[in-house]
Amino acid sequence: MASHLPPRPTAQHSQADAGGMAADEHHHGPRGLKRWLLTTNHKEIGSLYLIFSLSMFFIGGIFAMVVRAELFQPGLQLVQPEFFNQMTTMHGLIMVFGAVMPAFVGLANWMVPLQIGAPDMALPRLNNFSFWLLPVAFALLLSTLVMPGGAPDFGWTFYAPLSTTYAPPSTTFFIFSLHLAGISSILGAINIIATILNLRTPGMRMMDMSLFVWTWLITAFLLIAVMPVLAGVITMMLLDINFGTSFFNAAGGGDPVLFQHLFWFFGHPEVYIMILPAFGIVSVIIPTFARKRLFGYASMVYATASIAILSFLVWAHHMFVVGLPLVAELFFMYSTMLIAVPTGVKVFNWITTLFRGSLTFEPPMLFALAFVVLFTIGGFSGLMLAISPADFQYHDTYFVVAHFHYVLVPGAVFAIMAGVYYWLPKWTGHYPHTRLSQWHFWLSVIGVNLTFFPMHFAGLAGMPRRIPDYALQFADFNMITSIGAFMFGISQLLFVAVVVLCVRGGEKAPAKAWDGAEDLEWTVPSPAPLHTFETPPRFEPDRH
Amino acid sequence: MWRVIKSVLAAFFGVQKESRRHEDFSRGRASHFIIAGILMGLALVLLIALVASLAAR
Amino acid sequence: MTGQHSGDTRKGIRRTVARTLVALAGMFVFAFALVPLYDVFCQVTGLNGKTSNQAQALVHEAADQDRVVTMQIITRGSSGLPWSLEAHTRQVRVHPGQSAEVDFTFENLGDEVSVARAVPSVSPSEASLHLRKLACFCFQNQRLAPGERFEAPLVFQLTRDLPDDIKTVTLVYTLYRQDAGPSRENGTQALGGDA
Amino acid sequence: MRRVWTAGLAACSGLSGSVLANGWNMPVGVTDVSREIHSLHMTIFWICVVIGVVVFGAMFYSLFRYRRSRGAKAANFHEHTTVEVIWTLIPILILVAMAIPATATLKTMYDASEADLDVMVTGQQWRWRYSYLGEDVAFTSNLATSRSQVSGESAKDENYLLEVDEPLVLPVDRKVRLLMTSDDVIHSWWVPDLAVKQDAVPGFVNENWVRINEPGIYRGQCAELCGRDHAFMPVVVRAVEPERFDEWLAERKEAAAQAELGVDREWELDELMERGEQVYGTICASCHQPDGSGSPPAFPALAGNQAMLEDPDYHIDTVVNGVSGSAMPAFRSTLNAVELAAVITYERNAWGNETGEAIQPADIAELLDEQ
Repeated sequence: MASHLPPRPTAQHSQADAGGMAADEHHHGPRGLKRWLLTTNHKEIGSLYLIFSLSMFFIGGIFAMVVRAELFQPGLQLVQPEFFNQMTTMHGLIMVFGAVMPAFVGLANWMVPLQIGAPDMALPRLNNFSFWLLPVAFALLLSTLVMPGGAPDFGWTFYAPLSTTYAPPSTTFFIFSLHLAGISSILGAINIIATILNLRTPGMRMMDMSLFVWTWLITAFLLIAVMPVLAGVITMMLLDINFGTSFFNAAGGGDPVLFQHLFWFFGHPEVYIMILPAFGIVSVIIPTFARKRLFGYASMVYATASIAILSFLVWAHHMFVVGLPLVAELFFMYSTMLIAVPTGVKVFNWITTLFRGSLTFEPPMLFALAFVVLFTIGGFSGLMLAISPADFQYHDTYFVVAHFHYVLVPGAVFAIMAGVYYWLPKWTGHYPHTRLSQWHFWLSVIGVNLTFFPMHFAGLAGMPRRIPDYALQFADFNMITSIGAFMFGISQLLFVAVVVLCVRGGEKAPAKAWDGAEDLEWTVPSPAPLHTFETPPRFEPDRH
Repeated sequence: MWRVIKSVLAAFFGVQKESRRHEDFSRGRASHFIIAGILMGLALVLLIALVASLAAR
Repeated sequence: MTGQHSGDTRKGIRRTVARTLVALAGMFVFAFALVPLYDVFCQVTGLNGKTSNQAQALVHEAADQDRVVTMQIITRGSSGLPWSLEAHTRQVRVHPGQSAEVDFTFENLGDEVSVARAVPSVSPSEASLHLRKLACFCFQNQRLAPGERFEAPLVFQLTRDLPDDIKTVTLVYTLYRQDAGPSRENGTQALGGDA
Repeated sequence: MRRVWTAGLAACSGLSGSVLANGWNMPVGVTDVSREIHSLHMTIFWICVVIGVVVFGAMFYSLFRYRRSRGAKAANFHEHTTVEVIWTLIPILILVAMAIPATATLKTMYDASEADLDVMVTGQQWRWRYSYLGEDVAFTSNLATSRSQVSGESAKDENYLLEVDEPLVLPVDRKVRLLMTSDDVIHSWWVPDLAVKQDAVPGFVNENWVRINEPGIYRGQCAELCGRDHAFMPVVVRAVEPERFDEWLAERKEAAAQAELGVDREWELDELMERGEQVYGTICASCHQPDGSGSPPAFPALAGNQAMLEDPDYHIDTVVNGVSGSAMPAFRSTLNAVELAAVITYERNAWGNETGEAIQPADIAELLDEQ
């Protein structure tokens, strides 16, 4: 496929529009470190978010490598169980709150103003603050690794009472760092909502916005709705641990199961917070490289809204074996199955967009297509997990681990990478190195499937999750998984190489870097100057 | 009012016509959609709960 | 950069931010409101086998002589509390509608005064809706001196609307310490202590 | 192909043939419910496969047929309400078709009819305790795999990590009601062949039931993360014919009575040390370490612990009653008087703790009996 890439659009046929011609000169801010500390520019903050997210992706990845190295063979070889539990917990927390969510916020910072023709985010100083909360939060979280008693070791879902009465002393710091990360997300969400609702260029209606902007708007509302619930839950934990309340302690009239209800009332929408912007990115990339408008734009918007609403009604499907009454099991089984409908609509729309298009397979498209296939596989296992009686067998096994890694790694992470490849020409003015990107893609796809596909078998055969050592019949699956994980992990170094090379040089990209691209960001020069759209661009409706 | 209900229904269903959504977003007020959305969300909860309790018999 | 926006836009942004902040505060309060809501929900639906923690009135209805339900009673201790709790009867067969009494003995086997409470749980959880406790020691804390014994009754009724398919109801009491625990001077040296 | 893979992997892992994967799928199991769940699982799996073939077929057809390198020109359509309504309705119908058998199976699993035997299952970090309600038989079931197998010093047995010192014995063809609860954190009792997985929540009871069709030994594990040794608390169920079960139950009652007799005699220090070392190894060593060094701060050292050595009553109280709000459980109901006396004696005389004191089972029994 690789060698048949079409010729790139040439520089002349896509001169930047007048609106995008803002010059770089009038940047008089501080230089050096201080410039980055104090910046209020959406592009610089976007880059900071993305760099932060990439470093967290590697730190969380190293933790995953420790886990996989220990699980390479049965028996305990490298680490002790208590450290193993800290690794799985930190891996989950860092990947969810430190890698995936900040990456999407970074992409939103960069691209939402560019896609709606706004000069910057609505609240630039707040934007700076919400970014700098993150390094503080995660430095604090990582520092728990060297505290006496070790880091949090109760899984990223931190079920009480393991995370309260039986938790290590560092739990208070964990709660504090999660509060900071939560505040950062909330502020980011407020900013994104304010930007999208108020700063669209004249003439752009809501239904003219790109799908990426739409999905982020809905995601931001989800964040506003559920991050306070997370804050509430961890505050209750804090009170239980340090002030003798008993929200989750049966001894004082509390209920450990209440913790799970509250956590998953946050947790399930949180899952969609991590996937809706991915839907948006893919919905932008596929039409570009199919050179055909997105099929069912309106349905896509409505399906996203539908998924967001339903996500509040399904939380207890994570708790099918906790002892729910029959009616509750049925309710949550039915409501969960319903989510398959709007999700299916999205997949059908993407495929119909491909149908009778004029397809090319540049790196962003490769990742977007892998997203569609592999996310759908994750959707299938999700449907199986929704069937409550069968979930009595699947629950808390590697089948679940396989499921959510399929939707999060080749799902959310691949979409982020697709977005990065897609917008790198806009950010740096250079195309990413094609060969290297293709190597990165194929090694990632093979690595991801080698890692996560055998997990389905291990789970069905009876392997519980979160164990440092396992019975002999799971040995083969685990060895393949570990080999795949190392392969996937190492191939991400290629991603860094591609990005670094692209920043430093490479084939020059014109303003409109991809010939099928339609959105406003392609009307400003590449690389995008620091200030864009200081006078709102003209927008002709009905591009969509 | 009927238009608002129909549009919100379409959102639950996940399918909407291009022409219709143009109308939604040029004419409707956001608050109407939000209120209708919440009410119909509740209606959906009750409907699923009803089906579940009938099935549990 | 708000400075660059026109007055209308600035007002719009301020309004949006104000609204989202209200929504945020609302959701935070809602999270805490979920705790009592959950308790109410549990009591209405019988979720999780929680029983009322107040004495309930007897429902006056004739006992259903055609139906017999086994009521199992299990008592459990918990760590850090040198007490025993024994039910005088471990199993009673009752007709729905009829009220019955089971006696329990608490005893403090330790050498210090301690306070504890027996926390109930019912299985199947649906049955908790139909289990009415007319008198129970589980409504309050018990305080026992070293070696003190204390007898207390549980008077309960399984109402006739108990679903037909329920043949056995299990009521478990777990004794939990409610005071700070033993006052050891070298607490950090404690054997199982959390330091 | 699969053989080559597994053989190759087995070779490089240096393990015996037992490593060859024997299960790729959910076990069919040995109860009616497990069979139903398995067939539900397979039905939904095949439905997903069919949908996958159709969807991915259409996708890959488009990917090959409409490539620009083959001269494809993009068409210009972007909505079609009828098609969209159809592909929304068809999944709804498929889902309804899935929900019907799933609902039926779920109702079977929630059947609350009278059981022939009630067993209370209590999770405790990190072991299971089983008590046969109304039968006065109760025991603890601990991991039986040796630490040297875990560390790799000795070869791993066939049932590595899935063997216990005392399995739960259940009769076949009788309905057994399982009541679950926990002493500390949430555990989850799971045996795949029985299709029973139920959380054990501290302070609350859950129930599930099982009617086993075939005698045999069925193995499972704790499924909910419960702390450090979560991987090391297996479940083993030995299902036997009802007559054999009744015999076994009678034997257990007899054995319990015999143990009572041993309480009254005077025990020698050596005898207690020997018995205590066994008990320590199965119960205490996982936290306080085989050499008594503990892993502070959560699990204090016992070797050279002055507070414990100076005050035998404190030592006894801690072991018998546990420490509230910590990982130290009360062993009052888990161990009998002989075991308690032996393990306390052992802790007071091992690893350089040379008190020379023998704690007599009779004294412990007196303490427990007041209870």
